Amino acid sequence: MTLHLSIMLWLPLAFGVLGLIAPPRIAGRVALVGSALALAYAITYVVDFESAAPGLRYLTDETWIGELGIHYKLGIDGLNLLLVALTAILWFACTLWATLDRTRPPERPRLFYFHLALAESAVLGALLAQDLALFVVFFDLMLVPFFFLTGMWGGARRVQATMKLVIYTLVGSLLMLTAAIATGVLAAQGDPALSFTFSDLAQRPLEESSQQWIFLFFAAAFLVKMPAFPLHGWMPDGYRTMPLPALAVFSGVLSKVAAYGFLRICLPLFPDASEQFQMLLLMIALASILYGSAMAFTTTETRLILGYSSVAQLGFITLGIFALNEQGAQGALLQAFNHGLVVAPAFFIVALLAARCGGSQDIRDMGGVGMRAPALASLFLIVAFATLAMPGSANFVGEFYILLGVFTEKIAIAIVASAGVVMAAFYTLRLFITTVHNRTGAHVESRELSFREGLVLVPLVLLIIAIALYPQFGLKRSEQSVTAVTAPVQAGIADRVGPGWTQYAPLDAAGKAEVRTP
Amino acid sequence: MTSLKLFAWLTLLFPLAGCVTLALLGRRLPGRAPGYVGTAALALSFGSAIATLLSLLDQDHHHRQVVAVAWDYAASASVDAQLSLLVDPLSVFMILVVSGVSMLIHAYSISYMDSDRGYARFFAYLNFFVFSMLLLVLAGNFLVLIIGWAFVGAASYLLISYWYRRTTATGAGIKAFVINVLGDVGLVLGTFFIFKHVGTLDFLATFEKAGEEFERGNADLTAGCILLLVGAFAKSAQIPLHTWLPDAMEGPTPVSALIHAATMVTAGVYLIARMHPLFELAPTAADVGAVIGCLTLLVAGTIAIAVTDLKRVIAYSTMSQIGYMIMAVSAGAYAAGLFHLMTHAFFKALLFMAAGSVIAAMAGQQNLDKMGGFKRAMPFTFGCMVIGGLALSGVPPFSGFFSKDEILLLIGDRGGWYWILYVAGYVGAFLTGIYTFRMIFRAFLGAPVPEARELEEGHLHHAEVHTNPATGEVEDTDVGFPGADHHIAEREPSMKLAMGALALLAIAGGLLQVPKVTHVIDHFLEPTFEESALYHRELSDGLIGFGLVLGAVAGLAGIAVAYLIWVKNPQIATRGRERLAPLHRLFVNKWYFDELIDMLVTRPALWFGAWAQQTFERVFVNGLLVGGTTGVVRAGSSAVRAAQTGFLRYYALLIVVGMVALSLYFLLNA
Amino acid sequence: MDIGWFLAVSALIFAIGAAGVLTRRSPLVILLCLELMLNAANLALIAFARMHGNHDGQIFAIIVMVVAACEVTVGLGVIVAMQRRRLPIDVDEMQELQG
Amino acid sequence: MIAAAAKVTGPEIDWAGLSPLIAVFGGALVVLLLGLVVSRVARETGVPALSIAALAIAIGLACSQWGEREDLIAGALRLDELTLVLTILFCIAGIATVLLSWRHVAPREAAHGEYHALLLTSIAGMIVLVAAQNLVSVFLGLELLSIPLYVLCATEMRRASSLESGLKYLVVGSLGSATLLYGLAFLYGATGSTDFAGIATALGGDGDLVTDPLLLTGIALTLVGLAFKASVAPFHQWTPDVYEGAPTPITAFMAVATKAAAFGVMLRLLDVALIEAAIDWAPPLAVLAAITIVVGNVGALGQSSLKRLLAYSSVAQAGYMLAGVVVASRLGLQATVFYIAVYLVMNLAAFAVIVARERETPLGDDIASLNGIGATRPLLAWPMTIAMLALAGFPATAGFIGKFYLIEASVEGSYTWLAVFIVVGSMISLAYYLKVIAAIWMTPSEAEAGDAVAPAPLPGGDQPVLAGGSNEATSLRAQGEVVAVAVVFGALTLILGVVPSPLFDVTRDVGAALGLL
Repeated sequence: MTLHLSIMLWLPLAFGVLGLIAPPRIAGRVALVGSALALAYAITYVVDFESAAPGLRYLTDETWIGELGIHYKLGIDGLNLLLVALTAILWFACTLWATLDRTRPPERPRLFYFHLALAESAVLGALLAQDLALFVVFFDLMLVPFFFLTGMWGGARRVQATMKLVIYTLVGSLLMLTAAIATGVLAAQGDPALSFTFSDLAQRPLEESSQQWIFLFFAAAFLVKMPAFPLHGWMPDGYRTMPLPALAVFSGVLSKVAAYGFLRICLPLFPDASEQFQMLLLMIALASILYGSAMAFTTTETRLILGYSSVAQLGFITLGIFALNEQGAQGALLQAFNHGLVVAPAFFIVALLAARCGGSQDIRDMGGVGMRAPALASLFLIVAFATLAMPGSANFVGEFYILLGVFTEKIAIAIVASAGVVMAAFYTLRLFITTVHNRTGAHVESRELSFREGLVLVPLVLLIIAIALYPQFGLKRSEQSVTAVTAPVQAGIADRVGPGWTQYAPLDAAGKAEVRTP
Repeated sequence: MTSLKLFAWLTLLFPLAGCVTLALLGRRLPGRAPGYVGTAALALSFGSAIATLLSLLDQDHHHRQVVAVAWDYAASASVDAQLSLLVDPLSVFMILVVSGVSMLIHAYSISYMDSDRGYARFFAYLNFFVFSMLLLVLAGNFLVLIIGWAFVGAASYLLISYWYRRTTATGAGIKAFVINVLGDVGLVLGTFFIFKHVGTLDFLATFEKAGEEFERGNADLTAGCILLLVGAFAKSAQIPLHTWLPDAMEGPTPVSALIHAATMVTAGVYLIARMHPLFELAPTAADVGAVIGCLTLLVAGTIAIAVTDLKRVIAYSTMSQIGYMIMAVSAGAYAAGLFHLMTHAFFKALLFMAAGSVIAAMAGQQNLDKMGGFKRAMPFTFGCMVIGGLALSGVPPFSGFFSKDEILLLIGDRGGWYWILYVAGYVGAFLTGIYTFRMIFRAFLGAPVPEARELEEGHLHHAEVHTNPATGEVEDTDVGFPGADHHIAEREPSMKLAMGALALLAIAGGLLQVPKVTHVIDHFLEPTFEESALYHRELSDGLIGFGLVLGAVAGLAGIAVAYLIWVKNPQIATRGRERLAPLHRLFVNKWYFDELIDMLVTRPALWFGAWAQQTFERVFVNGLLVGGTTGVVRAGSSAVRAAQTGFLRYYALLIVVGMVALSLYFLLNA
Repeated sequence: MDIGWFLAVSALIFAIGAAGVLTRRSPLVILLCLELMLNAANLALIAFARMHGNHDGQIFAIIVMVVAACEVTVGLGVIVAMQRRRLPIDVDEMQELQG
Repeated sequence: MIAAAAKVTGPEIDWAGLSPLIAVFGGALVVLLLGLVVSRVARETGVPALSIAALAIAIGLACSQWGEREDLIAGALRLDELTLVLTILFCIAGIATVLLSWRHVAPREAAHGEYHALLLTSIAGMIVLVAAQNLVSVFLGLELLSIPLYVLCATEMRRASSLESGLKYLVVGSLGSATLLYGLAFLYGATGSTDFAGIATALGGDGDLVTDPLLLTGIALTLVGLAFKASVAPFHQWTPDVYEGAPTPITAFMAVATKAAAFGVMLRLLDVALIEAAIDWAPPLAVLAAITIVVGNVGALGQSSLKRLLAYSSVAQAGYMLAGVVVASRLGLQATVFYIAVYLVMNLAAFAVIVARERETPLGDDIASLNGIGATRPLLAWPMTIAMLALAGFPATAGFIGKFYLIEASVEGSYTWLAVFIVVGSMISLAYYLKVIAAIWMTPSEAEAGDAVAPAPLPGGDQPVLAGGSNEATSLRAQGEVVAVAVVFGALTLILGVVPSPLFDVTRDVGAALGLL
């Protein structure tokens, strides 16, 4: 029972509030300190996390609302460790970016940084929460600051965009609210003590019928937040108009919280339903991969290319999760971390490119930046290669695990999904070439990236390289928890009758599928 | 033992170090310094490769397979992915060839790229490529192999689009990269099929387990191997994944020499050789490889006769030569295939260097039609070209002769339907002779073109304005294409040296493995292929004799034909072109492979994208999902507000109605 | 005499009152009709009181009368106020508030 | 004879138990008298101050009696936690209303004394209503609460819409109470008792009474009457019109207090007297709740008048609360009470801001009046934002906890589909609540945007002028009390969202008081 997690969780918000009363000039720096401290905390967690031991670290468990059985329970384990680190890293980077942006600093900075900090606290809360109701609280709370960030500091048509974004994503979250409450209530039937903590809920499995609709409600929430095809309607408008720091963290972290939700909630609490709807989710994931890629290589707006590419990437992550085996989940988790780490700098770079061609987001106006900005070009190259999951990058390891996991479960899907890898190569390089290479665009005046911009970008890229050299770092830490999560579902799968058409079954010489019997 | 591992790592790390150094402070280095740094790195690498060889030879003949593990790369969830190298005769053979040839080409590039603004960048890329290639051949398990595999793809992409202001170059780059990624995916899926059974990624462990896990002809294994072949084909430009290679000639000539002739494109050959235990268990897959290789060598040969771009001729000849190798290793002639790989590396690099020299003299112009009569202007280059050509067309006693013929001998020895390949091989040899010397004759003999004459006077021709031969758009010399003052082999010692060295190797390289006389390669590679059934075969003297003669004849005949058509009386060529118009069109258009792929793959994908973009997104995602729901809600809202008329009596009415309804409900329920 | 009859009558009155509220346009008449409805309830109450033989119903009825008086008074007050402001004394004219 | 008369003994009355009621009534009388004083100060400051005092005293007395449970006046009224907590809520609402109308035109037009006296009387009526455990006192309380409101609605006599709303409310309201009365009569007829306990025992006595048409009709008509007061669809239609027409402080009062009273009596009547007949009334009530949720939320879309918007939103909220009543369980009861309290807090904050802006801008209660106050008037912007987020049910606000509680109750009472309706309603509601927030933070104020944000043409062109008193609009008079109300209740919304435990303790006691389950 320690306070560490609570401190880390509320630090950013505390500093954000401080920033509200601080003079506007230094509001940004105050918020920066907050996120820096959170980052320091995160680093210490990652460092002294001994992977061998299972279970939750730094457990905090207080009763928040006894009558409703809601606990203020926080904890870290292999599932959320890396994502917490990712959150801290990206928020620090984005806050730094915003504070260093001398050309167009946000007006009304105090509010801006307050909302940014509030968002960080909310996200950390959602990741750390070990109580279903608490998770829901933070999950919905995440949206509030982004509503303001988009609506107040966004670009053109920001109000409509932010409305669409919030309503669209909250539709899912509210369904999830009902589902969560139902989980708690139905689980508590019989014994009076109502409780929403994951540990208790895991003890009291629901019967299959209620598992089903509850699972679907949760899935709706998570799929919208990711976003997954065809629930990505809010994404284009939102991505077009969001202010850059917000966008970077939104695309980098919030989508991962959804993926994390699947791992943390759906698999362990609704194993039967997870197995039942495995095919549905796999299909959605597959559709997201193909559709996202297709959109990414036809659209010409840089932000949307990245946006749709994340749709595809999140598709891969979902695919891994619903392989419902250890490899898939491991890959999904690693990939979640990697994608967050990669997409944020990508958005920064895209913003720099836009700044270099008169604010246009359209790749047709860009080109030839690499000539005068070799450093920017090289950074972009590395990021691009990581984005397309070039072997040798940690992203590749993630996708390798994901595909391997799916392959062992549903071979056909794995093979189709791998088409997404090829498409990724195409649209990512297309983005790189049309912006950095080729003839210089009409209104492009290419500048090397300034020291300030480098200050944010270079460390992130170095981090990408580091994790690429040693992805084991992540896998090792998550392995224990992932096994714990996938085990119950695996148990369910084990007594499945025979392989279906997509079911992997080793073939004998005659080419007949031999039925796996446990 | 440890020294062996150490040297292997060093071989790998020197190029990497060079690359990083050049990347970080290359632009600060003066003049040609980056070139020297890069070359030095390669020299060191080559040195340690030799050291590796020596310390491997110290090992007892049957313990020459050493695995060097650096650290756990991604080992969890019962996936054993370590960062491990496998040092065995095969990999050592490969690193020797790769680092050796690369070193020479680096030396050549020192002068060739001298005038280019991106000098440091060039050598950084080149070093990175060599590092990747060495990683590929030293890989100790599938994951590392795939990494190296993709890295060389990336390097080749970077070098193809090295002159990145050329839209043709960037286009060629992306094409090459995407096709290579396709290969990677094939490799990955193939790995899955195999991993699924053997449960390990490590090569040696896999080969051990393969024996008991798979019975001969297991369907999964076959599928896996075929997918591996997809990877091999993509890298080695085999039909139908070859279309990127000709376009890759957009890169600077040394790049073509190094990557697209000597080293990278032979990776497929290496892969099949490395996986031979699996392929021998999956004969079907092996046969697929052999057949495709055979097809490629023929198709490429025919195209090479028709195209007029100097570098593309060589590129297609590369394709066809790799066809030989793929055919060889798939058919079980491992040593022969690798032997040909080596000799081909020598003479093909040589040919490209010579071509580069000519192109330089033509100030970037690559069209054969515009060339001619360089013989007197560039005797040295001419000499090299001829040596390379003879080796390529397999004229005794040049290296190509021995290597190619050994392949065909072993295939012929397989008997059965393999005799088709056997025959096709000799047809290919004949074609080789024709197109090789067509190229040489047209470039060097005949009436000297103005550029040649200028060169004879001793001053080098410069185009006043450089245009892209493909699109005709004016070159953007910002990125240094093709350089204000460029050099040709005649003048530059470093280039001369590199070409001279390769020339000697091209001549004498064949002596390593003369049938019945020397068995250096056979013997050296033996440990790798120890338990291979196909490896140890004794050929009948008759077959050998017949084969050697036939090979020599085929080559010489080709040369003779070329001489007849393009030197003796050139109108034959024109007449032939009219006579066989459709055939010629087919060859010139490269058998319409580009068009085919465009129709089958690119168009549908783009169409789907456009459809998703314009139709689906608008109609379904925004229209139905978003618009639909909001529409319903809006309609409801307007309905409710319409009901809110403001008429008092209307409200009262509604209350009464509601009241009645409710009471009725109650009464009826009772 | 059967309680049914009393109830029938009271229901009838209630209905008449309701109908009046729905059909008449003058607030005054509407107030009268409301009175009718209340008194219908009173009749029912008294009848029930007799039926059950206790006095609660009758007390209830008396209180209702008082309340009804207050209601009407207030209503008249409002109507007077409207009259003062020269507003039309017609419920159908009152639809400034709607939507 | 005289002696005999002297012998007559009325029911024994516990004055202490009645004390809050008496305080309010007394306050009303004193205020009425003070209103006749000549001195302007005495009228304009003394009267409000005195009424606040009276309400404060009532609150104090109510708190002092916490925990006592007894019948008053021969069982006509019931003193228990439900009565007390609602009494407190009414008084709080009353105080807020007095503060909001401190400088409002309404009390000046209808002399201060009468205005406040009526307000206090209405509160007294509410107290009677929620304390009532006898059909007679139910009706009495209802009328005592309604009749003053009819007048209060019409107090801005110079404004046609005010009178209109008054008369509409009167007519429709009387119709409602007539229906209720008829229903009560039938209940009495069916059970032979006007006493809740008596009714309950009668119902408990023999099973077949539950299906007696007389009883059923009675319940139906009673429900209609109560539903009308609680503005449950389809009996809600008076709500938007009356809310819009009435003086804003009175709107606020009606929105929070009347609804609270209606639900208070509903809880007592249904969960005590008619609990045995739950199988009869629960299902139809659930349907009504669903309809209400949908109608309210849908109707609020695209409203440009804040008062109207909140009127519809209050309809929707009534639907949510009804869900708590439907399940007829202890949890549901507690959830409803909890939500009533939360709802009061949220709405008062919102209405305070509206009042303030009515005076500061010529736009009246149009949404445009909020444009850009995020930059100019943070003290108004934040409470409004919080209130809207809370009404929409965002976490970290009291609204979220309330909704959570209600959903939990309905799921537990196996009315999951109703819970789904609640969240669907919340989804729709986002559209208009967020629109308000967007106006506050994301739309340039008319100061910045110049005449870009012209006052939208409202029904009755001169309405805004009279609604808010454009005479104040020109001179931004200080209005500390209004801002204070806004800030206090805004803060309260947030605090209850984070530390709701005290409120939970109260509701637990209430649940125990009604002692079902």
